Amino acid sequence: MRIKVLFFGAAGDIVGKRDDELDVREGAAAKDVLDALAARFPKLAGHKLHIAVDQEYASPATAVHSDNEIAVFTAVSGG
Amino acid sequence: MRIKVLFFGAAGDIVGKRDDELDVREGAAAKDVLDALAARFPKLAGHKLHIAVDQEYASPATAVHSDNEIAVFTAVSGG
Amino acid sequence: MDFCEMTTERIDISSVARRVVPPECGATVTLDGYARRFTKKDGRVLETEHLVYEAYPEMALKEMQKLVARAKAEFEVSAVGIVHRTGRLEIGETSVVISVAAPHRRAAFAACEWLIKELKRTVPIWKKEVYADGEAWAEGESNA
Amino acid sequence: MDFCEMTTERIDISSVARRVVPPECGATVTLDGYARRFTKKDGRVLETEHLVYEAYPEMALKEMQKLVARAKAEFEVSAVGIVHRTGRLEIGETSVVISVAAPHRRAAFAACEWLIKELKRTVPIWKKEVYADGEAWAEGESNA
Repeated sequence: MRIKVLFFGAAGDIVGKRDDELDVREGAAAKDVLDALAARFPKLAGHKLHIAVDQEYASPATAVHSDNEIAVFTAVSGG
Repeated sequence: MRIKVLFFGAAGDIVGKRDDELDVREGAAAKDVLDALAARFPKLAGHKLHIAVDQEYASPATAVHSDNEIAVFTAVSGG
Repeated sequence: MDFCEMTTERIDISSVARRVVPPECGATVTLDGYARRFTKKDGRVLETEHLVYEAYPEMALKEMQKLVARAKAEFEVSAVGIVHRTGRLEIGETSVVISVAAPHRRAAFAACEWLIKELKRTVPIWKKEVYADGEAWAEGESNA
Repeated sequence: MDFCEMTTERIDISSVARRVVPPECGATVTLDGYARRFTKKDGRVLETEHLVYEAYPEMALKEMQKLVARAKAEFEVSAVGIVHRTGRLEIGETSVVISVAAPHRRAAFAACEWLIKELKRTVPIWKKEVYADGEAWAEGESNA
Protein backbone atom coordinates (compact mmCIF):
# COMPACT_ATOMS: atom_id res chain seq x y z
CA MET A 1 0.00 0.00 0.00
CA ARG A 2 1.03 3.59 -0.54
CA ILE A 3 1.27 5.89 2.45
CA LYS A 4 2.00 9.57 2.77
CA VAL A 5 4.58 10.68 5.33
CA LEU A 6 5.03 14.19 6.74
CA PHE A 7 8.50 15.33 7.88
CA PHE A 8 9.23 17.97 10.51
CA GLY A 9 12.32 19.62 11.98
CA ALA A 10 15.72 18.16 11.08
CA ALA A 11 14.04 15.17 9.39
CA GLY A 12 12.51 17.50 6.83
CA ASP A 13 15.86 19.10 6.06
CA ILE A 14 17.58 15.70 5.78
CA VAL A 15 15.13 14.26 3.28
CA GLY A 16 14.87 17.62 1.51
CA LYS A 17 11.09 17.79 1.56
CA ARG A 18 8.22 18.18 3.98
CA ASP A 19 6.26 15.16 2.76
CA ASP A 20 6.74 12.09 0.64
CA GLU A 21 4.92 8.97 -0.54
CA LEU A 22 6.19 5.53 0.35
CA ASP A 23 5.20 1.96 -0.55
CA VAL A 24 4.95 -0.49 2.35
CA ARG A 25 3.27 -3.89 2.64
CA GLU A 26 -0.35 -4.16 3.83
CA GLY A 27 -0.50 -4.37 7.62
CA ALA A 28 2.87 -2.71 8.05
CA ALA A 29 3.81 -1.33 11.45
CA ALA A 30 5.42 1.98 12.37
CA LYS A 31 8.80 0.25 12.57
CA ASP A 32 8.47 -0.88 8.93
CA VAL A 33 7.85 2.71 7.85
CA LEU A 34 11.00 3.87 9.65
CA ASP A 35 13.02 1.03 8.09
CA ALA A 36 11.74 1.92 4.62
CA LEU A 37 12.64 5.57 5.17
CA ALA A 38 16.13 4.67 6.44
CA ALA A 39 16.70 2.61 3.28
CA ARG A 40 15.53 5.42 1.05
CA PHE A 41 17.25 8.27 2.94
CA PRO A 42 20.49 6.85 4.40
CA LYS A 43 21.28 10.17 6.12
CA LEU A 44 18.30 9.60 8.44
CA ALA A 45 20.07 6.59 9.93
CA GLY A 46 22.14 8.59 12.42
CA HIS A 47 19.11 10.21 13.98
CA LYS A 48 16.69 9.01 16.60
CA LEU A 49 13.37 9.30 14.85
CA HIS A 50 9.86 9.54 16.26
CA ILE A 51 6.79 8.54 14.34
CA ALA A 52 3.25 9.73 14.93
CA VAL A 53 0.16 8.06 13.54
CA ASP A 54 -2.92 10.26 13.31
CA GLN A 55 -1.21 12.88 15.49
CA GLU A 56 -0.40 10.50 18.33
CA TYR A 57 3.04 9.16 19.23
CA ALA A 58 3.26 5.62 17.88
CA SER A 59 5.25 2.65 19.16
CA PRO A 60 7.27 0.47 16.73
CA ALA A 61 4.40 -2.05 16.67
CA THR A 62 1.63 0.45 15.90
CA ALA A 63 -0.18 -0.67 12.73
CA VAL A 64 -0.36 1.84 9.90
CA HIS A 65 -2.96 2.08 7.16
CA SER A 66 -3.06 4.05 3.94
CA ASP A 67 -5.59 6.51 5.36
CA ASN A 68 -3.51 7.33 8.45
CA GLU A 69 -1.73 10.65 8.82
CA ILE A 70 1.87 9.58 9.38
CA ALA A 71 4.57 11.98 10.54
CA VAL A 72 8.28 11.40 11.16
CA PHE A 73 10.51 13.75 13.09
CA THR A 74 13.63 14.08 15.23
CA ALA A 75 13.52 14.87 18.96
CA VAL A 76 11.31 17.88 19.61
CA SER A 77 12.98 21.10 20.78
CA GLY A 78 10.22 23.63 21.41
CA GLY A 79 9.78 25.83 24.45
CA MET B 1 14.33 61.02 76.63
CA ARG B 2 11.47 61.55 74.22
CA ILE B 3 11.18 59.29 71.18
CA LYS B 4 8.80 59.27 68.24
CA VAL B 5 7.19 55.96 67.28
CA LEU B 6 5.53 55.15 63.95
CA PHE B 7 2.70 52.60 63.84
CA PHE B 8 1.72 50.47 60.85
CA GLY B 9 -0.97 47.93 60.04
CA ALA B 10 -3.15 46.66 62.87
CA ALA B 11 -0.92 48.42 65.43
CA GLY B 12 -1.92 51.78 63.96
CA ASP B 13 -5.61 50.93 64.18
CA ILE B 14 -5.26 49.69 67.77
CA VAL B 15 -3.53 52.83 69.05
CA GLY B 16 -5.75 55.01 66.89
CA LYS B 17 -2.92 56.99 65.30
CA ARG B 18 -0.01 56.48 62.91
CA ASP B 19 2.63 58.02 65.19
CA ASP B 20 3.08 59.03 68.80
CA GLU B 21 5.67 60.44 71.19
CA LEU B 22 6.81 58.46 74.18
CA ASP B 23 9.11 59.13 77.16
CA VAL B 24 11.64 56.41 77.94
CA ARG B 25 14.84 56.47 80.04
CA GLU B 26 18.18 57.31 78.43
CA GLY B 27 19.81 54.16 77.03
CA ALA B 28 16.51 52.32 76.73
CA ALA B 29 16.32 49.21 74.55
CA ALA B 30 13.70 48.17 72.01
CA LYS B 31 12.08 45.96 74.66
CA ASP B 32 11.57 48.98 76.94
CA VAL B 33 9.78 50.81 74.13
CA LEU B 34 7.43 47.88 73.62
CA ASP B 35 6.79 47.64 77.39
CA ALA B 36 6.01 51.35 77.58
CA LEU B 37 3.62 51.06 74.63
CA ALA B 38 1.89 48.04 76.17
CA ALA B 39 1.37 50.01 79.38
CA ARG B 40 -0.04 52.98 77.49
CA PHE B 41 -2.14 50.99 75.00
CA PRO B 42 -3.37 47.84 76.82
CA LYS B 43 -5.07 46.56 73.66
CA LEU B 44 -1.64 46.06 72.06
CA ALA B 45 -0.89 43.37 74.64
CA GLY B 46 -2.61 40.56 72.73
CA HIS B 47 -0.54 41.09 69.59
CA LYS B 48 2.90 39.95 68.64
CA LEU B 49 4.69 43.19 67.86
CA HIS B 50 7.77 43.87 65.79
CA ILE B 51 9.95 46.90 66.26
CA ALA B 52 12.25 48.46 63.70
CA VAL B 53 15.00 50.94 64.52
CA ASP B 54 16.13 53.10 61.62
CA GLN B 55 14.26 50.83 59.18
CA GLU B 56 15.93 47.61 60.33
CA TYR B 57 14.32 44.85 62.35
CA ALA B 58 15.50 45.28 65.95
CA SER B 59 16.00 42.67 68.67
CA PRO B 60 14.70 43.30 72.22
CA ALA B 61 18.18 44.40 73.28
CA THR B 62 18.72 46.92 70.47
CA ALA B 63 19.51 50.32 71.99
CA VAL B 64 17.28 53.22 70.96
CA HIS B 65 18.15 56.90 70.88
CA SER B 66 16.01 59.99 70.52
CA ASP B 67 17.18 60.52 66.95
CA ASN B 68 16.31 56.99 65.78
CA GLU B 69 13.34 56.31 63.54
CA ILE B 70 11.35 53.79 65.55
CA ALA B 71 8.44 51.83 64.08
CA VAL B 72 6.13 49.29 65.71
CA PHE B 73 3.89 46.91 63.80
CA THR B 74 2.12 43.56 63.83
CA ALA B 75 3.17 40.62 61.61
CA VAL B 76 3.54 41.74 58.01
CA SER B 77 0.99 40.45 55.46
CA GLY B 78 2.02 41.79 52.07
CA GLY B 79 2.32 39.85 48.86
CA MET C 1 19.15 45.19 35.91
CA ASP C 2 17.53 44.35 39.26
CA PHE C 3 14.77 46.58 40.61
CA CYS C 4 12.44 46.92 43.59
CA GLU C 5 9.52 49.33 43.38
CA MET C 6 6.35 50.34 45.16
CA THR C 7 3.45 51.82 43.23
CA THR C 8 -0.16 52.85 43.74
CA GLU C 9 -0.90 52.27 40.05
CA ARG C 10 -1.96 49.06 38.30
CA ILE C 11 0.99 46.73 37.71
CA ASP C 12 1.49 45.42 34.19
CA ILE C 13 2.99 41.94 34.41
CA SER C 14 4.75 42.12 31.04
CA SER C 15 6.48 45.36 31.89
CA VAL C 16 8.02 43.70 34.96
CA ALA C 17 8.86 40.39 33.29
CA ARG C 18 10.34 41.96 30.16
CA ARG C 19 12.68 44.23 32.13
CA VAL C 20 14.66 41.19 33.32
CA VAL C 21 15.92 39.65 30.08
CA PRO C 22 19.73 39.40 30.08
CA PRO C 23 21.37 37.94 26.96
CA GLU C 24 22.69 34.86 28.79
CA CYS C 25 19.19 33.90 29.96
CA GLY C 26 16.52 31.79 28.36
CA ALA C 27 13.70 31.84 30.88
CA THR C 28 11.95 34.20 33.26
CA VAL C 29 9.62 32.97 35.99
CA THR C 30 7.03 35.44 37.22
CA LEU C 31 4.81 35.27 40.29
CA ASP C 32 1.67 37.37 40.00
CA GLY C 33 -0.24 37.73 43.29
CA TYR C 34 -3.75 39.18 43.41
CA ALA C 35 -6.69 39.60 45.68
CA ARG C 36 -9.00 36.63 45.97
CA ARG C 37 -12.69 37.18 46.53
CA PHE C 38 -13.29 34.41 49.03
CA THR C 39 -11.23 33.78 52.18
CA LYS C 40 -11.80 31.08 54.79
CA LYS C 41 -11.56 32.37 58.36
CA ASP C 42 -12.62 30.63 61.59
CA GLY C 43 -14.76 28.18 59.61
CA ARG C 44 -16.63 30.91 57.73
CA VAL C 45 -16.15 32.00 54.14
CA LEU C 46 -15.74 35.76 53.96
CA GLU C 47 -16.37 37.65 50.73
CA THR C 48 -13.87 40.43 50.29
CA GLU C 49 -15.18 43.62 48.69
CA HIS C 50 -11.82 45.25 48.17
CA LEU C 51 -8.36 45.44 49.77
CA VAL C 52 -6.12 48.15 51.14
CA TYR C 53 -2.37 47.59 51.31
CA GLU C 54 -0.34 49.78 53.63
CA ALA C 55 3.47 49.88 53.61
CA TYR C 56 6.32 51.28 55.62
CA PRO C 57 7.75 52.38 52.30
CA GLU C 58 11.42 53.11 53.00
CA MET C 59 11.89 49.97 55.06
CA ALA C 60 9.86 47.89 52.60
CA LEU C 61 12.20 48.87 49.76
CA LYS C 62 15.26 48.13 51.90
CA GLU C 63 13.90 44.69 52.82
CA MET C 64 13.07 43.94 49.17
CA GLN C 65 16.58 44.93 48.14
CA LYS C 66 18.00 42.58 50.81
CA LEU C 67 15.87 39.75 49.40
CA VAL C 68 17.12 40.43 45.88
CA ALA C 69 20.74 40.38 47.09
CA ARG C 70 20.18 37.13 48.99
CA ALA C 71 18.41 35.52 46.02
CA LYS C 72 21.30 36.41 43.71
CA ALA C 73 23.82 35.03 46.22
CA GLU C 74 21.95 31.78 46.88
CA PHE C 75 20.51 30.92 43.44
CA GLU C 76 22.03 30.92 39.96
CA VAL C 77 19.90 33.79 38.71
CA SER C 78 20.81 36.80 36.61
CA ALA C 79 18.13 39.41 37.29
CA VAL C 80 15.27 39.99 39.72
CA GLY C 81 12.47 42.54 39.61
CA ILE C 82 9.90 43.10 42.36
CA VAL C 83 6.99 45.53 42.19
CA HIS C 84 4.44 45.79 45.02
CA ARG C 85 1.30 47.84 44.84
CA THR C 86 -0.18 49.71 47.81
CA GLY C 87 -3.42 51.58 48.42
CA ARG C 88 -6.86 50.33 47.40
CA LEU C 89 -7.03 47.25 45.16
CA GLU C 90 -10.11 45.70 43.64
CA ILE C 91 -10.60 41.92 43.59
CA GLY C 92 -8.39 40.25 40.97
CA GLU C 93 -6.01 43.19 40.65
CA THR C 94 -2.34 42.35 40.96
CA SER C 95 -0.78 43.26 44.31
CA VAL C 96 2.72 41.97 43.67
CA VAL C 97 4.84 40.81 40.74
CA ILE C 98 8.19 39.06 41.16
CA SER C 99 10.14 38.18 38.01
CA VAL C 100 13.36 36.17 38.01
CA ALA C 101 15.52 35.54 34.94
CA ALA C 102 18.12 32.80 34.90
CA PRO C 103 20.28 30.89 32.45
CA HIS C 104 18.51 27.71 33.60
CA ARG C 105 14.84 27.75 34.47
CA ARG C 106 15.15 25.50 37.54
CA ALA C 107 16.98 28.26 39.44
CA ALA C 108 14.43 30.84 38.30
CA PHE C 109 11.54 28.75 39.68
CA ALA C 110 13.35 28.10 42.98
CA ALA C 111 14.39 31.72 43.48
CA CYS C 112 10.95 33.12 42.60
CA GLU C 113 9.24 30.75 45.05
CA TRP C 114 11.75 31.64 47.77
CA LEU C 115 11.34 35.38 47.12
CA ILE C 116 7.56 35.43 47.52
CA LYS C 117 7.78 33.32 50.69
CA GLU C 118 10.37 35.67 52.21
CA LEU C 119 8.59 38.80 51.01
CA LYS C 120 5.43 37.70 52.84
CA ARG C 121 7.49 37.03 55.96
CA THR C 122 9.76 40.07 56.14
CA VAL C 123 8.74 43.03 53.96
CA PRO C 124 6.76 45.57 56.02
CA ILE C 125 3.53 45.72 54.05
CA TRP C 126 0.10 44.98 55.52
CA LYS C 127 -3.11 43.89 53.82
CA LYS C 128 -6.53 44.95 55.08
CA GLU C 129 -9.52 43.02 53.77
CA VAL C 130 -12.69 45.08 53.52
CA TYR C 131 -16.02 43.18 53.65
CA ALA C 132 -19.57 44.44 53.19
CA ASP C 133 -19.93 44.60 56.98
CA GLY C 134 -16.46 45.27 58.31
CA GLU C 135 -12.77 44.96 57.75
CA ALA C 136 -9.77 43.06 59.10
CA TRP C 137 -6.00 43.13 58.78
CA ALA C 138 -4.79 39.88 57.23
CA GLU C 139 -2.69 37.69 59.43
CA GLY C 140 0.83 37.12 58.16
CA GLU C 141 1.90 33.67 56.96
CA SER C 142 4.59 33.48 59.62
CA ASN C 143 6.60 35.78 61.83
CA ALA C 144 9.79 37.53 60.88
CA MET D 1 -10.72 28.78 31.44
CA ASP D 2 -7.80 26.68 30.17
CA PHE D 3 -6.34 27.38 26.75
CA CYS D 4 -3.61 26.17 24.38
CA GLU D 5 -2.70 28.28 21.39
CA MET D 6 -0.12 28.62 18.64
CA THR D 7 0.61 32.00 17.12
CA THR D 8 3.05 33.62 14.72
CA GLU D 9 2.55 37.00 16.43
CA ARG D 10 4.39 38.45 19.42
CA ILE D 11 3.12 37.00 22.70
CA ASP D 12 2.10 39.45 25.41
CA ILE D 13 2.84 37.87 28.79
CA SER D 14 0.15 39.81 30.66
CA SER D 15 -2.55 38.78 28.25
CA VAL D 16 -1.74 35.11 28.96
CA ALA D 17 -1.28 35.49 32.72
CA ARG D 18 -4.39 37.61 33.23
CA ARG D 19 -6.64 35.14 31.39
CA VAL D 20 -6.14 32.59 34.18
CA VAL D 21 -7.51 34.36 37.25
CA PRO D 22 -10.31 32.34 38.86
CA PRO D 23 -11.97 33.82 41.98
CA GLU D 24 -10.69 31.06 44.30
CA CYS D 25 -7.07 31.74 43.33
CA GLY D 26 -4.53 34.13 44.74
CA ALA D 27 -1.45 33.48 42.64
CA THR D 28 -0.44 32.83 39.06
CA VAL D 29 3.00 31.54 38.10
CA THR D 30 4.16 32.30 34.57
CA LEU D 31 7.09 30.86 32.64
CA ASP D 32 8.32 33.10 29.84
CA GLY D 33 10.81 31.42 27.50
CA TYR D 34 12.79 33.39 24.97
CA ALA D 35 15.69 33.12 22.60
CA ARG D 36 19.12 33.58 24.12
CA ARG D 37 21.87 35.14 22.07
CA PHE D 38 24.71 32.86 23.17
CA THR D 39 24.63 29.07 23.16
CA LYS D 40 27.43 26.71 24.14
CA LYS D 41 27.92 23.83 21.73
CA ASP D 42 30.83 21.40 21.49
CA GLY D 43 33.01 23.73 23.57
CA ARG D 44 32.34 26.74 21.32
CA VAL D 45 30.07 29.67 22.06
CA LEU D 46 27.73 30.28 19.15
CA GLU D 47 26.03 33.62 18.63
CA THR D 48 22.49 33.17 17.40
CA GLU D 49 21.24 35.75 14.91
CA HIS D 50 17.60 34.71 14.99
CA LEU D 51 15.45 31.61 15.45
CA VAL D 52 12.84 29.77 13.46
CA TYR D 53 10.31 27.57 15.24
CA GLU D 54 8.47 24.95 13.23
CA ALA D 55 5.49 23.00 14.55
CA TYR D 56 3.33 20.07 13.62
CA PRO D 57 0.41 22.29 14.56
CA GLU D 58 -2.53 19.92 15.03
CA MET D 59 -0.49 17.40 17.00
CA ALA D 60 1.23 20.16 18.99
CA LEU D 61 -2.14 21.48 20.17
CA LYS D 62 -3.29 17.96 21.07
CA GLU D 63 -0.13 17.31 23.06
CA MET D 64 -0.45 20.66 24.87
CA GLN D 65 -4.05 19.86 25.76
CA LYS D 66 -2.94 16.49 27.16
CA LEU D 67 -0.35 18.26 29.31
CA VAL D 68 -2.97 20.67 30.64
CA ALA D 69 -5.28 17.77 31.52
CA ARG D 70 -2.45 15.91 33.27
CA ALA D 71 -1.35 19.03 35.17
CA LYS D 72 -4.88 19.60 36.42
CA ALA D 73 -5.17 15.95 37.48
CA GLU D 74 -1.80 15.81 39.25
CA PHE D 75 -1.52 19.29 40.82
CA GLU D 76 -3.99 21.40 42.80
CA VAL D 77 -4.32 24.04 40.12
CA SER D 78 -7.37 25.86 38.78
CA ALA D 79 -6.41 27.13 35.36
CA VAL D 80 -3.62 26.70 32.82
CA GLY D 81 -2.84 28.71 29.69
CA ILE D 82 -0.13 27.84 27.15
CA VAL D 83 0.78 29.93 24.10
CA HIS D 84 3.66 28.94 21.82
CA ARG D 85 4.95 31.08 19.00
CA THR D 86 6.23 29.72 15.69
CA GLY D 87 7.97 31.22 12.68
CA ARG D 88 10.88 33.64 12.87
CA LEU D 89 11.78 35.07 16.29
CA GLU D 90 14.39 37.70 17.06
CA ILE D 91 16.69 37.31 20.07
CA GLY D 92 14.90 38.06 23.34
CA GLU D 93 11.41 37.59 21.89
CA THR D 94 9.15 35.27 23.83
CA SER D 95 8.73 31.82 22.28
CA VAL D 96 6.45 30.29 24.92
CA VAL D 97 4.36 31.44 27.85
CA ILE D 98 2.85 29.03 30.38
CA SER D 99 0.64 30.49 33.12
CA VAL D 100 -0.79 28.46 35.99
CA ALA D 101 -3.26 29.79 38.56
CA ALA D 102 -3.84 27.99 41.83
CA PRO D 103 -5.41 28.58 45.23
CA HIS D 104 -1.97 27.98 46.77
CA ARG D 105 1.14 29.19 45.02
CA ARG D 106 3.23 26.07 45.76
CA ALA D 107 1.09 24.01 43.38
CA ALA D 108 1.27 26.74 40.73
CA PHE D 109 5.09 26.72 40.84
CA ALA D 110 5.26 22.91 40.73
CA ALA D 111 2.77 22.59 37.87
CA CYS D 112 4.35 25.35 35.78
CA GLU D 113 7.82 23.79 36.14
CA TRP D 114 6.44 20.37 35.23
CA LEU D 115 4.56 21.78 32.22
CA ILE D 116 7.58 23.42 30.61
CA LYS D 117 9.69 20.30 31.17
CA GLU D 118 7.05 18.08 29.55
CA LEU D 119 6.34 20.56 26.76
CA LYS D 120 10.02 20.49 25.76
CA ARG D 121 9.93 16.71 25.84
CA THR D 122 6.69 15.90 24.05
CA VAL D 123 5.13 18.76 22.08
CA PRO D 124 6.09 18.51 18.39
CA ILE D 125 7.77 21.87 17.88
CA TRP D 126 11.34 22.32 16.64
CA LYS D 127 13.74 25.21 17.05
CA LYS D 128 16.28 26.14 14.40
CA GLU D 129 19.11 28.46 15.44
CA VAL D 130 20.37 30.67 12.64
CA TYR D 131 23.96 31.97 12.94
CA ALA D 132 25.87 34.42 10.79
CA ASP D 133 27.50 31.47 8.98
CA GLY D 134 24.98 28.67 9.15
CA GLU D 135 22.09 27.16 11.00
CA ALA D 136 21.26 24.14 13.14
CA TRP D 137 18.21 22.46 14.60
CA ALA D 138 18.38 22.55 18.41
CA GLU D 139 18.73 19.23 20.13
CA GLY D 140 15.83 18.35 22.42
CA GLU D 141 16.37 18.17 26.17
CA SER D 142 15.37 14.51 26.24
CA ASN D 143 13.46 12.03 24.15
CA ALA D 144 9.73 11.49 24.24
